[in-house]
Amino acid sequence: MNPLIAQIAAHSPGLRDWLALTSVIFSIGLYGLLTRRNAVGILMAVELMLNSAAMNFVIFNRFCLPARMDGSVMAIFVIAVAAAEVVVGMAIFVALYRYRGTVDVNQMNTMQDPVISIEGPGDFNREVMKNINKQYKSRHDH
Amino acid sequence: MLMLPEIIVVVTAMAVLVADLFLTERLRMGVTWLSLAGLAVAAGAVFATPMNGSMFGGQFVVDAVGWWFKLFFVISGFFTVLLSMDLLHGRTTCRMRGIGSPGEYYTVLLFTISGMMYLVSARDMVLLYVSLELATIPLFALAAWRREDIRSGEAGLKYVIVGALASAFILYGLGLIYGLTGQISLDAARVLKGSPAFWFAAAMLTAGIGFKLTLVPFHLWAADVFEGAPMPITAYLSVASKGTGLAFMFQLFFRMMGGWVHDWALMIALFAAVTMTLGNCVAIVQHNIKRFMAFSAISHAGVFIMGFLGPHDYGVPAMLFYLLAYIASTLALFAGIVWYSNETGRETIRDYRGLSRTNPLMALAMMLALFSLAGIPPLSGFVGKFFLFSVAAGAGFHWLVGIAAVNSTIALYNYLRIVREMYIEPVHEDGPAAPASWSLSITTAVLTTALVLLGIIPFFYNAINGSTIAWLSAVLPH
Amino acid sequence: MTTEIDIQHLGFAMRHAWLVPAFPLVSFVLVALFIRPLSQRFSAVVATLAVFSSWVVACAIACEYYRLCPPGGEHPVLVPWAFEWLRYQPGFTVNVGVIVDPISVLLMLVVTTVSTLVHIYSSGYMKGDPGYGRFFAYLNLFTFSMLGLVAAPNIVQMYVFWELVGVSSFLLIGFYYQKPSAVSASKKAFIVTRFADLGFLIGVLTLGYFAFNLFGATAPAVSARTAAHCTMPLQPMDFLYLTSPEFLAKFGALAAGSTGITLLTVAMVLVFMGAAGKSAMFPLHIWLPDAMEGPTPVSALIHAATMVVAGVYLVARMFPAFAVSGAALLVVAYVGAFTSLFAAVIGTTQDDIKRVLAFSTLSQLGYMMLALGVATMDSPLGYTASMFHLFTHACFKALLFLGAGSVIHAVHSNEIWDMGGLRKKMPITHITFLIATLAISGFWPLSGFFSKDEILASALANGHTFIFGLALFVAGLTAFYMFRIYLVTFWGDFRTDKAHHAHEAPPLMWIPLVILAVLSVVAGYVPMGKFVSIGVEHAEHHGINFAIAIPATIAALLGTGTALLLYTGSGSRADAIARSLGGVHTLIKQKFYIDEVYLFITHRLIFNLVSRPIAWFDRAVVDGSMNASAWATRASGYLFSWMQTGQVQSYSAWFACGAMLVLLVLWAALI
Amino acid sequence: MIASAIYTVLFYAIAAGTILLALAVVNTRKLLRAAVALMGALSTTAGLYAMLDAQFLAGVQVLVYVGGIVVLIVFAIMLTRSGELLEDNPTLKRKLVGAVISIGFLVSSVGAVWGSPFAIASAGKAPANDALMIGKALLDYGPGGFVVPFEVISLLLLAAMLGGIVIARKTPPTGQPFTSGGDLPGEAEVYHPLSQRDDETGGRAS
Repeated sequence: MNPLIAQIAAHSPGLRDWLALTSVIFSIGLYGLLTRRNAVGILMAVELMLNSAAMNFVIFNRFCLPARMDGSVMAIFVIAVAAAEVVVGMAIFVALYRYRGTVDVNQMNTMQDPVISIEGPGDFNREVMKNINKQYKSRHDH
Repeated sequence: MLMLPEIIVVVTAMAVLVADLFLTERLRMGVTWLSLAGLAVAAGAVFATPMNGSMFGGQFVVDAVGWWFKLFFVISGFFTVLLSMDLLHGRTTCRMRGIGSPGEYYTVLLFTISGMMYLVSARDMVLLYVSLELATIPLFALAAWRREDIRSGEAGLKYVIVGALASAFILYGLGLIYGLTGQISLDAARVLKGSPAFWFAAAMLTAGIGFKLTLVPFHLWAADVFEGAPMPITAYLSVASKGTGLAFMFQLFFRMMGGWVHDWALMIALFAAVTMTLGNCVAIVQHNIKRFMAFSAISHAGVFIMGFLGPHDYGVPAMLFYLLAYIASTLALFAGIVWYSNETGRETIRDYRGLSRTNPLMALAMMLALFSLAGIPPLSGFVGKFFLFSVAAGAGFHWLVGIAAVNSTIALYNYLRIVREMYIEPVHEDGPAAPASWSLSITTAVLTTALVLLGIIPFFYNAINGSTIAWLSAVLPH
Repeated sequence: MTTEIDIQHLGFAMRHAWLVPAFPLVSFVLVALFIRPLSQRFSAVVATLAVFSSWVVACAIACEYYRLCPPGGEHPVLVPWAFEWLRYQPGFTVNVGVIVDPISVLLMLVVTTVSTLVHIYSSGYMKGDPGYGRFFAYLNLFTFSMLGLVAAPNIVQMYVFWELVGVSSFLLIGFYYQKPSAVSASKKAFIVTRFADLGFLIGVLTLGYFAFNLFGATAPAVSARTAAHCTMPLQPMDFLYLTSPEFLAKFGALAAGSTGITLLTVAMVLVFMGAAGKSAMFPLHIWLPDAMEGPTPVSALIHAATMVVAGVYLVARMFPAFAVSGAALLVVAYVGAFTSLFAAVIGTTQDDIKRVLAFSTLSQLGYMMLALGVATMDSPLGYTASMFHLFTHACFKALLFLGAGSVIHAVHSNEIWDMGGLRKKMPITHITFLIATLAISGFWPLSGFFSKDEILASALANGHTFIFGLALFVAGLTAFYMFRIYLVTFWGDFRTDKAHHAHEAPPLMWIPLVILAVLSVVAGYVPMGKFVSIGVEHAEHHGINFAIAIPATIAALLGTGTALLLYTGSGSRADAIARSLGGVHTLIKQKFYIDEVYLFITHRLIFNLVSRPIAWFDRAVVDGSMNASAWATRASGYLFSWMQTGQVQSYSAWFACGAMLVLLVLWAALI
Repeated sequence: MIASAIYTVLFYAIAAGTILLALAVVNTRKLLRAAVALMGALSTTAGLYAMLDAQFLAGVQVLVYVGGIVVLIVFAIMLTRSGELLEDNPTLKRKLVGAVISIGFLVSSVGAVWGSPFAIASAGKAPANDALMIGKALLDYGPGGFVVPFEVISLLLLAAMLGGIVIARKTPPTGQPFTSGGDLPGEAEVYHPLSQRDDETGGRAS
């Protein structure tokens, strides 16, 4: 037997390797959710996350109790839930696009907490106000 | 027949959907009657079901706590329908475009109620997860229901993105628990020893709970979604969705991680302290009443979870009772807010000025509701808070009780802002012209009476207390 | 000798003691909802009749109580009527009921009497006001809350009505809601007292927690002693239990940490914080002068005679607990003494007649607290004296306020320098005001003399010489500032046209004045020691103790003399010229001299050196710290609302960070 | 042995492919390309399912996910015209925040998984006919069956569909976007946060 093949076979993926893979995919999805600017893109990232979470169930099913089908059934349900989520999300985005002309999440900030002057004593207040105004402006610069 | 209430709600939803197809525009009100009747019958069915029992080989279980939760969900659904009907059928002075489709609206609403009811009966992760999503995903649609209002759409967008994130986190956590126990059942996890994966899963699940229950820092979606959603949905979110969060927390913390609740008391106490403080502080600076109510709901979430700290035979009935008091007070308040927004289309706190002169009864009801939320004796909110505070004190969290007491002062100041507008400021020159419709009047009258009676008649608390003690002695390790 | 009382077979009034608060409550609902829209006039009649009925029942209860427990004997606490309100768990129930003992009977009588008179007075005073009916509804609400507070047999009911009293006071101070100053004053009153109530609440929770924990061990003994006097079983939150020696002995032994302070002291100081808020003790007094923005009858009822004594009542009610924790009692004594001095000094410089009276109220409340503070269970003379002073003070201070209201009604101004010479225009107001002034200054044979005397005696008897001296000085100051406003208002020339055209108030307004004047004269002859007592030894203060009466009278005379010297000379030019016929030069010189002295003493010395720093301290530090905490809360609101950027991705980032944070907490806590 | 080696190589190859495709999903500036990458990532996941002896699930994954959901996403891209545009790049700050959080998640989750004892079954092979097993489990109303969630998920899909239809339905064009609150930019009552005075302290009582 070729020692290389033996070596490779000895590195046959165990439970932890599989779980590390799903962790990586989940993290990538999380990164996408936090950075994508297009709402549809964010939803795609969410799909990655749900997909990797569902895969966790299948992995555990395979490694921990192969005799039953609970994990696989859960994965099927997750796929269905993901479908429902996408349906509602897409409907909302399409409706929003119709009236806003964009689905860029950075511009979805008509609702936020207003920044108002704090009536307070002395210089401290003025400093606070200056900072807040600066930040307010930066919030609206895109 | 244990599942009867759920079946009635689902059948009502289907019937509403079908009826909507066949009813003419003139008879369209029929769907409202159908929904109301269905929910009333479902409430009766909840009363008829026994407080313990299981079906489908233990897949679907009814116990005392679940029984009360189901009753609360049906009640809040019933009043949400009453709050929605004027808006949906266009019987408002201020014509709102972009809200309609009453048949679909009620159907979706009823589906979410059935989802909540399944949630409290779930005994395995699959039903837990699926019913949680049934109670959540359609709400994204309801928040975005007014498709021509850009704020409504934006609310839907924010809700769907944060909701999907929370859903993924919950799923990840459940997956790890499944791997650790090797079983899909919730009860199996109670014997788990601590391990990094378990703690990681617990953190993920806590984040998911935090999303539903609006705990800080998972609360940020709430203000924007509350502001953008149609007014009755805002009311529904602040009571039923909060109840779902609490039920979900019950399921996870008592059933799944029952052996750990005491060890995590410090974390829960920290959450309670931060959540109520932040909610109350930020509420001070709000002008829009929907945003204000969002932060009010957030701070109440902090009060609710204080019930997890103490000995559970005090904590659980206290939480359930406070949930009931909170539902009555919040919905009574929202009846006034819905009425005002229906009549004038305005929704800032300043707009309520002088309401006590133009509509003294509505102002009185709103004042009572606000005082109850603020915890002024002898209204029900005070009694509920009193119980929860003493639970926390009994568990030795005196600092938390101190923080909670400071917070109730800030909260009182917040709620008094609205009372002051209504009672002390000069009358709004362009206030609502028409009195409240009969549906809103009934809602206000019933709920205001309830919030007063709950506080002064000990019967309700005794009933909750008496029925949950047996459940607790069975479910909790001692 | 223990009085045998059959709690199940009492007379009608005792069995139906709930009628006392019930009348105003029913009337409030009727007036607010139904009568007010129909007839303003009728609202006043119904409201007044309701309070009068309460007075009748209160009188009947008093008669029956003292028939069962004759004066001079032992005065047990009765709870003749109660029902179960909150059952927290078996053995921990909170009842609603009526407590009947000497101090609650006294307070019920005071509240219903003053309230009835104020109702009558208001029906004249408020005539023509658009909020006439609303005013009476609020007055009834207040009377109900106050009676409920007085009747509370447990601390939870007390707290509930405590808050209700706060709410109704808030409504009444802000009655003229068109006036921004009234609105801000009502807000201030509410926030400050609410802040104080926070301490009270924490104190109640602390007490309740330990009361419940120690209940099993100590309750049976207490219960055996008191069961015959109560209709319901003893509960942990009942005053009977909280003030029982058995409980206090156990609780007083618990130390708070390693500080050497007992938990009892901590709890009692917290409770006193609530009392200090309601009774406007330094530094929580800042709301009371501003509260004068409310209608004058309200000031007479709430901010002079009834609500502000709730704090004194609370301390008296919990007196055994305070007495066991000596430190807490000392806090009470010194806070009371300091407040009485502080307020009296400020009172000498105010020009608004109601503000002077407000500061005078503060000062007298400080007196009552001081009297409680110097009492002990063995030598409870101060306790009796405090209740005695509460009683007499209610009479003459209500009279002063109502008289001031009558003057303000006539002159349409609060400034004393806008008045003058009113003695000819308003003879009845003048005479009654004079009686009240003499009474508060402590002149024999009026009521203030006796009660003040007893307070001074109690301070001296228990060895608090410093407090005695201070109280004596305050007595002099009291006479000074009271005569100052009396002289400026009623003597001298008419300073304005309005004063010139003033005329006597209508009968509806002066009849209560006359009744109160009669009460102010005779109230001092009530042998209070026989009626109100605590502890084993009976506090008796027979006759007049000349060792105390003489210095007190001298102090009062000195104060009065200074006022006469300063305010008649410069005020009435005509008299001065009449006297100057002998030598104009010396007269001018002397007048110049008096003016200088006056200016120097009041404006330079007192104002600059004492009052102004105190006022500054008041505004900048005490008031300022309240404002600063409010500001800090708001600022933190803005700070936290900064998280609400409207950007969903930053929300998601917070969400994920939160999950990581939870993980860290779990790891840190459990590994 | 050879089979095992092939299995190993296959695993790492597919895993690497999935990770690359996932990275493409979140980083491509053209959304349509991202959608194609997503389709690829989900397909490779199906391959991974097959390697986990869940052949039926792999089929479901391809049919529902790749065939259904991704197509829906592509529709949405078309309807929102996102496909024609180059998506704006996220700001550096946002990228940094995202990277820090996701790497934090990655490190802690891998660490948690590594340090935990999972109940690995030593023996036992997946049943050959997993489709039958799953079908039975879904319709089994005894203990361990999933008939209740199966019914509940149908309600969820129906509700989502209804909601989606109502929201995405076109209403007759009536002109301007509108809102009810009167507190949006462009409305009569302008709600510019900096011009809004605080109602507590501004204007009236001081």
